[in-house]
Amino acid sequence: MATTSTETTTSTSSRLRTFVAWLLLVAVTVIYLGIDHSADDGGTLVASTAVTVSAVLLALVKVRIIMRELMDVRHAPPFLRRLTDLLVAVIGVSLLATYFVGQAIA
Amino acid sequence: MAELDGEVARPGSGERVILWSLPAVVVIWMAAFLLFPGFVPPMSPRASATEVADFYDENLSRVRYSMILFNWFCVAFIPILMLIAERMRGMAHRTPVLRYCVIGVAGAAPIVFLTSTVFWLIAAFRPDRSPELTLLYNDLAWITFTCGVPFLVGLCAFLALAIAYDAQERPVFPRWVAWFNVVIAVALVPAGFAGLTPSGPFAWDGLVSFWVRNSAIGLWIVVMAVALRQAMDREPGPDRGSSGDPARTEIGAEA
Amino acid sequence: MSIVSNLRADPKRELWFAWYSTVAFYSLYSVVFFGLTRTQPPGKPWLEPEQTVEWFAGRQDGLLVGFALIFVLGGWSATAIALIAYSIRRMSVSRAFAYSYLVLYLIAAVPGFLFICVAMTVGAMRPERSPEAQQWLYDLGFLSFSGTMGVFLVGSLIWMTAILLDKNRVFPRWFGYLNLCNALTEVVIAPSWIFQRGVLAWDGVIAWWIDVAVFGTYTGVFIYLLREVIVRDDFGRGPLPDAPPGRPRRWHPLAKVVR
Amino acid sequence: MATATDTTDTSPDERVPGETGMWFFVLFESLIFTSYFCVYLYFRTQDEGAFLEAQSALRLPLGIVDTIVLLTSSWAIARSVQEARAGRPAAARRLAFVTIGLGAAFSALKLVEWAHLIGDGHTFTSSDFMQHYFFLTGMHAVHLLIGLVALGILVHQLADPHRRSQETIETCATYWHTVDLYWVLIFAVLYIVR
Repeated sequence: MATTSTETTTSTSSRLRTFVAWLLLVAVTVIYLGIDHSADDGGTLVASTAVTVSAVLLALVKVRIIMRELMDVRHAPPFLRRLTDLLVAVIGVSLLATYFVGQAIA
Repeated sequence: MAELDGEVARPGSGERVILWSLPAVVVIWMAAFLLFPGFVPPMSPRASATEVADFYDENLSRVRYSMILFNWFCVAFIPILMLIAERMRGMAHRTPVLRYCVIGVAGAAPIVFLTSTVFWLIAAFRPDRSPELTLLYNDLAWITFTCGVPFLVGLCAFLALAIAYDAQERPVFPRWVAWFNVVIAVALVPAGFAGLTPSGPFAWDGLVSFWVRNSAIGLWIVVMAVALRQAMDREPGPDRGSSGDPARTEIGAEA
Repeated sequence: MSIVSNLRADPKRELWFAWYSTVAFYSLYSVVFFGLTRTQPPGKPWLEPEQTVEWFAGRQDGLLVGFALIFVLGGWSATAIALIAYSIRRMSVSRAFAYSYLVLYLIAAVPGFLFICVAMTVGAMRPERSPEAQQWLYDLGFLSFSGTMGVFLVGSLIWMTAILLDKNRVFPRWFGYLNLCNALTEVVIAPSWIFQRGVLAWDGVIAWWIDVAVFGTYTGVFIYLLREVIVRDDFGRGPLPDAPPGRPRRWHPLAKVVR
Repeated sequence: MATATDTTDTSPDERVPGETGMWFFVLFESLIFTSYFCVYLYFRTQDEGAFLEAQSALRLPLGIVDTIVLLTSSWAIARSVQEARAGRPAAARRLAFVTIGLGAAFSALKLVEWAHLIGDGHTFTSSDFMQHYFFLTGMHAVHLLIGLVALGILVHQLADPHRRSQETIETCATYWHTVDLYWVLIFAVLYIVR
């Protein structure tokens, strides 16, 4: 199998890019540790809208990174790129809307 | 059908044995039917819990042994129904869909009857149970037995349609068998409504829901057995299908 | 042109019979369960014995008439299953898939929809029965109906595997994956054996409403796709051809009648 | 290599990774999961105190480790697809086995977590929060088990050049990513949301 030098370069760059995506995902996950402690009062958990909203938003950021980078949507045709972005938006809007509507009712 | 040459076993081999099991099954069914004290005459849906409990108390052995017989042999009818399904391969159909319908309901119909024998046997299992519970099991048994006709109605309807669609010079079953199945299906329908009334011809002990329904099933068995035997006799030997009607192109024919 | 002449003249008449029957049976089923008997959406699993007596009394005629219709016409359900079995039979996979599907669904019909008919009829025919016994029948009816949905898990997986292995292009591959979605929501009904109240009970938001939404979508989609299969079928053994060109697509089952 | 597609990272051709049908599954199944999350969040807001109390039984560090294990498995399978595309099936297989190992590790951690919770008296029926917790993690576990089957198919495809199909490999990988994707959301709503 002939491997041209350009192929090797792109392979290296894509490998690096995938690694960076993974690093970002892990970093965002670790941020959760900080958020978690920010709201809790000692051992007991306290309700917090700020924590809830940021938890959901960070999860959506991770979902989008997974789709774009790891699932390779960034090389997909526009319809799939838009559809996956739409999905992220739908998930976010549904979750936050249910949360706020639920709070308003409660 | 080119695969059928050489020393390949005849597809119809053993079918006569199944056909001749029918008289034995019918004898056992008749014996069980007459042995069960609740069939001649049929138990009344108007009986009180105490009366029903007394019935089981007095007839314990006959209820148990007759229902064990039914429990064993209600499924013995499935092989006969499979013979009918096998005859359907010779029909001038393009697809096996109607045969699949028949195979499906042929499996489910005896299972419904099986379920009702389970309820009768539970009712008879503890005669010292509270009469209220014995009545409950008795109701479950009778409703399952009487109303549980959907797969029998389906069987007759699918057969009627399959025979009507069997447009060839020498159809597998004569045309009148289709009409006969329609009549039987119609005779079975009122039994499904037996839950609506405790008295009159439509109650589970009534003329229509009990006598007409069960006679129809008995008649169906006898007539279809005769028609089945004729269809098997008419069928040519191992080379059946190759002589053929161009319309015989069911893709599942060799399945 | 009427449906009847369509069914007589068409070489695909058996297939069309099965397809129209499928539509008719699902319609009947909806009318009986949602309309006549009002057993869907289901009753509350947490009813006290006395409340189940009232529940039966409040819909006595509907239960008796509705389930009598199922007693008479329930065998019609075989047409949908036989048609699906045929669609699998038309694929390039073993007949074992088709036969498994056929046997699995038809035998499962007995506990799956006949038990609720029997239990509810027995409950409705004697409203004076003791409250405990009525509650027992109420539970038997709903749990045998809803709880046995798990059977569809294996059924959907059989259909899915056949579609994904098929080389005859009988169904689009995305429908294979939709079977997986359906199979996974059938799992969700299992907690109804455990919970008497909440989102996972047999009337719960997750176990009933979301499940029914997914199952309804799935059913609608496969009824439509089965129709496409019939239109495309050439009774051959190889890949199914595309829909005949130039032929107007009949989107609605009655469109031909209306024209 | 005939089976490797012409498309590389720099190619101007845009292509759907794996079968389009699988993407249909991803979208539809995501909507179903979203509906479960919505139900959970709604009932949570109706009884915040009880949910918070039951939630305090979860161990966040364990959840974080879970998440990182699964994210790493996703990375490994993404790399595996890249290797397969570049025509290096041996390397692709190694990475696929790493993915399977990480998937198994995640399942093991999950079992440990469930065992701890059940040991402490937190079961499927003990509280509303735990009902949602066991339901969502259980459903996720079912998806993960199916994912292991998909990875098995992927390894099987890589083993033999005659049956190797880049499309099937990418389809299986896409399924595996959704297992990761759903966990990311489950983790956020079960462990972090307050």
